[in-house]
Amino acid sequence: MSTAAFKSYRPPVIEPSNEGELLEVAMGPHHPSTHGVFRMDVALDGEIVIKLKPVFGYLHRNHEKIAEKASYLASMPYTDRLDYFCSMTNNWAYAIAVEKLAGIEVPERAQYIRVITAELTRIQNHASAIGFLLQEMGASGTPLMYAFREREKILDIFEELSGSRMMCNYMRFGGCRVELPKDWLEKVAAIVDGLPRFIDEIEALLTGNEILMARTQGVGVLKPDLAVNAGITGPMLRATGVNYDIRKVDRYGIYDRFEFRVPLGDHGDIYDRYMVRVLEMRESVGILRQALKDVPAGPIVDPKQKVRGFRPKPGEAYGRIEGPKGELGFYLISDGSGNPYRYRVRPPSLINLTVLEDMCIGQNVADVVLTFGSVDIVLGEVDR
Amino acid sequence: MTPLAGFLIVAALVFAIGLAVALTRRNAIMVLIGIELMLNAANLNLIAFWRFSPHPEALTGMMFALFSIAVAAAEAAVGLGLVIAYHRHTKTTDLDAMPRMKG
Amino acid sequence: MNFQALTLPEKLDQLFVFVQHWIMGFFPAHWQPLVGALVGVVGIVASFPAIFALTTVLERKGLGRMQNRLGPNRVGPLGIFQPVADGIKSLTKEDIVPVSADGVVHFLAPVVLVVAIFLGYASLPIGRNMVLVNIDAGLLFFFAVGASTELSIFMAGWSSRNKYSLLGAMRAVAQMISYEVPLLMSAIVAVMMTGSLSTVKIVEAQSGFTGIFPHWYVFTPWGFAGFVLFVIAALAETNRTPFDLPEGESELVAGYFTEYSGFKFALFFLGEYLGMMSIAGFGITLFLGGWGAPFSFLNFIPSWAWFFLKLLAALCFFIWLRGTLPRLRQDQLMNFAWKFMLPMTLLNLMVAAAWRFLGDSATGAWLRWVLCAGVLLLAYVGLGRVLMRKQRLGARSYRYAE
Amino acid sequence: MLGEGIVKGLAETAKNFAGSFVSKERLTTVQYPEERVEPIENTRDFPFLVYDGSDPMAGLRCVACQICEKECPPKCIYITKSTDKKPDYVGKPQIYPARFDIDISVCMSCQICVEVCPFEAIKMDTEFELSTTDRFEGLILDREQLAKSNEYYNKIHPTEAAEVDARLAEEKAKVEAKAKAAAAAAAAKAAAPASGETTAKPAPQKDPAKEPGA
Amino acid sequence: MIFGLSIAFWITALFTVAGALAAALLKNLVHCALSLTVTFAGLAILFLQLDAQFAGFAQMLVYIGAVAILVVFAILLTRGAGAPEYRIYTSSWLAGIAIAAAVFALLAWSVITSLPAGAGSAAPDVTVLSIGQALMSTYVLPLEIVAVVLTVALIGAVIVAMHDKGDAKTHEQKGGAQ
Repeated sequence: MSTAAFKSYRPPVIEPSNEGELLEVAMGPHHPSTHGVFRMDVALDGEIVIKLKPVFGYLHRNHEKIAEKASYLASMPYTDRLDYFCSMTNNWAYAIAVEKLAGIEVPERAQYIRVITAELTRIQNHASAIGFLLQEMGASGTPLMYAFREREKILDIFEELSGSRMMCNYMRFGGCRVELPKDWLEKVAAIVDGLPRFIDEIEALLTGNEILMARTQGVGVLKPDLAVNAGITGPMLRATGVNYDIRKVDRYGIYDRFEFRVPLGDHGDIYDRYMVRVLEMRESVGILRQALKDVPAGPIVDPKQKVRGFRPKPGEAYGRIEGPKGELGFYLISDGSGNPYRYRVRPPSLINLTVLEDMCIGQNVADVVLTFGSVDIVLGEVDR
Repeated sequence: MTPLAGFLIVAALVFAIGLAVALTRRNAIMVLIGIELMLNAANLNLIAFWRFSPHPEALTGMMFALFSIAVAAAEAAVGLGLVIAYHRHTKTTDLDAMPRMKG
Repeated sequence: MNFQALTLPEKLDQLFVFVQHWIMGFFPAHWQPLVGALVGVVGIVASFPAIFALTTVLERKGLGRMQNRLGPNRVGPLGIFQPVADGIKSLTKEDIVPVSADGVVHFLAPVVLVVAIFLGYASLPIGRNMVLVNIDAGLLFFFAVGASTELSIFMAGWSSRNKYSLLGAMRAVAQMISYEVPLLMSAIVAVMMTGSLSTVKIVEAQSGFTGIFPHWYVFTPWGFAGFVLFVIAALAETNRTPFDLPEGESELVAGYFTEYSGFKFALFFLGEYLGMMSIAGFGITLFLGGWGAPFSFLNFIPSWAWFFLKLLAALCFFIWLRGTLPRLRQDQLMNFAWKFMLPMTLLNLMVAAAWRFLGDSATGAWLRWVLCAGVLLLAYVGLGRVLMRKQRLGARSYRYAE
Repeated sequence: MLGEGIVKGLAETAKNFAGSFVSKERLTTVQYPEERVEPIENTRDFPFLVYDGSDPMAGLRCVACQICEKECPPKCIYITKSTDKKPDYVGKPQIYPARFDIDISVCMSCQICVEVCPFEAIKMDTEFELSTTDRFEGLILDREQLAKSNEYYNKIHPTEAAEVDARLAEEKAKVEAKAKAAAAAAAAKAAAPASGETTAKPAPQKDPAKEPGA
Repeated sequence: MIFGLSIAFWITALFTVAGALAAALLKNLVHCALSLTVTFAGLAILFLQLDAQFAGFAQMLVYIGAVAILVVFAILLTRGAGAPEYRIYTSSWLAGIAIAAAVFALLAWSVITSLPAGAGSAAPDVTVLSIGQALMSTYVLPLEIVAVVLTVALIGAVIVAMHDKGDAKTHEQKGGAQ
């Protein structure tokens, strides 16, 4: 790693002390803490980070270009693979964009099911994000395993619904793909009833833990103004105290019908990110309870909608939702043909990752790993 | 040769090697290593003399050695601290370069 | 001692001692000490790695159970032959030495580690009359030998010529040196009370009973505090969670043994667990009555069985901690050592001295108990509060936006 | 604040440790080859071709219209149309796939082919134990390997298959009624009564309003 | 038994001297430090052979456990570990060797020609208890002085080796400002 590459990046914040040269370590692309193939070129003075340059793109799959060559429908399964932890919300964001583009109405029942699946996705994503964060902290996987235990139930429910655990490919333009299986809502209700107990368990294990506090409080601090300027969204933004939740801002879908609160942190550090995720899980349980109460009968998909030969009018649309990781948006331009003229994803993982250097400089290397873990990224979405 | 002489010869050898290290090596840390060797040789002498003295119950030599160990540890800490401080300013631990950097 | 004259529990208790004497009997008199020592060494070298093997299964199964999974269960009944499979695997794996590594030092590091740790067992009493060398300065011997493990860790990290290895080794060495101080200091209370550095005497001093309860040091305020401090320092000394950052895989891949594979890696693994067991063994010796039974009516069970049961319990505790806690950061670890552990151990020394001089008069017994416990508790709470506040740590409340 | 959090955490793991011996909830492992989870009806894996009757090649519903080949997102379907026509199950001459390969090493199980198929000819399998030692050829399934009977389809996806069968029967009845009305005199037509559902689907232009898997 | 000394003595002596020689001759500083450790260990064993248990263990604890590690740390901190220097001896190495040789010759000559000491009294029964009592009675003043020396050395070493405090602070503040 040459220093020239560093110079092209933002100016360093810390002057290295003049003792010896910097230790330059490439963390990744094969490193146990990088969640996949991701590299951080770190320059260390002792164990203090002087410079950090995230290097990504190892997992680039040309998603956007492929989508411009494929039909609108054929891009739907690809969105599953962006953030492979939350295929349901990815589907929804893409569906919202296309529905805006083509002016499609979504039936009531489908709206409810979308909310239910999205909130389940949010819970399992936040749970695993906490698990992975603790994994970085060296908790030998126990919280991760608890998170996966609950996630497994949610994924099983998704499989029953859509046929696949992670690559659900469930939403369609104007609704959802298939009708609910028998007793599905009852099963979801049973799982939702078990969730508070799980969240209590995670909290008992972690929230009061002195070691976790010592490791996370005051570490990886992100200031609200920088967060807003950098376009950070999701729990990371709310942990800095900025009240911005697209569910409240856009009230897309039918979120205006549900009572829920948006938890906000005051410090913007890793502990706040953790706690905001925990509290959001609790709110999501509340939303699920409300949504499950009154799922209306009716069609699950707009019956006028064609499967083949879908050609929206020329125009453009940007559809966005509050994904578990932040604002997930799809920007589409149609030229009237069967495939989008331009297709662009606004990946929350990537944009949240851009402030990694700002959060890490001046910290210990060990905290880099934690800060990186607390951003909660999926490299499938970062690199696309 | 008596047993005492054996120990003393070993101590003398180690002492001489330590002296040679301290006098000939260029690196300041190596000089400290040489000094440590000499101190250790002295300790061996002390212990050997204590053991083969007419009154080992008096513990004098042994005590001397123990105190010497303690003081040597302090010496090592301070000496190495000096070397590190010197290295921070001059980026070298080379003794040949030191006179030139006087001042 | 005549074997025939003993009762059955006593016979069982002294079984291994008599086996040793029986084997020694085959040799001429001036060979006997050597043979006896050899038999003891063979016994230790055979039994502790066996417990190590057992511990690895136990650890993996226990962790699995804590994490709602099964753990290894494919090799043999309940997976108990897993270590055999692991051993065969590590023996047959290619031994990779990095090109730029320092071959000799790279090879010597695991050997030195295992040898040094085995040496530590020499003064560990694993049963009544069962200690390899009953030397006067047994405890000092253990600490002296334990100090040389640090060097082997440095050797491993430095010779690998890998930044992660080196960082891991430096962390490990710095951590072990820092925690050696509280480890020694917390052990000294037991030495003070016994008036001897001999491990055998320390155990014997705790072997009495009041009613059915034993006179273990852990049942006194200073003993309890010393025990807790000893356990914390021992965790750090053996690089176990929550102090396992020298090998924290999320930061340093595998720390100082990143570049080790095959049998050398197995040696490191063995060394680490042997170190854990020896330090647990000394913790038991110092505070938990060594090979003594926990209740007087359980005295019929052989002393060595008690020792190994206690050892197993200690290992289970280590595993339990590993399953629960995340790890600290390097600077926090050091802060903890110097700002919390050291003052607490120093205070504990004073409390122990006070305990000794307050005397054991019938009227003053409960008074000194309350006094010592109160001082320690007060110091613990106060110091903990101050440290937490200084780091601005604490529970937080969160606001909601509607 | 002084270690209570750690003690609480320890209690939690201890609870889970003890719980794993008594409660299924706390021991979620399924020991795969010996134990299996209950198959979920909607599970989808890789596509297969449905055939009616007993002869796999003769009974294929696929008419090689190549819609799935076009729509397939990763483009893992390879179809060659036949040059000749062969009588399908009801005797109507139809083009059939001379070659129908699916490279399941590329396939991403997205079910788009199933959704776009107007003929209910391609469905999703639930078979997942497909590992082979041949890395390239072994994972390209040809039409012989892909062809599975309608009974099999009914077995793995009963609800969905029942709906499909009902729809097909309805359409077939419509066609038959039309045929009867058109050619009442020509009663020689052999409406083979063998199996309940037939492949007879009318014009290929027919636009199935909705994908069938509801 | 060679010259009235056990084989164990000769083996240990060999290791001790070989370690010292290696420390003197090896190019790589870390190798020198590791050989130095061998010498320390050998000396500790020699102490044990002289029935000075406590001193032997103290030697092990202090030298192998602390001084060797300190040396190694110092080598790494001064970046002396990687590249062996081109020329490891000073310009005046010949004089140094000569002086060392002369000193050894003198010592050896005096050892060999001096009168045999009252050799081989029975092993003294030195327990840790007696050492402790001696430390607390006869040697209490030296003990206290050593304690003071150690404390001063500790503080001195920290001050000498510490970063310039001003520098460190500005770094932290800059980091915090981020």
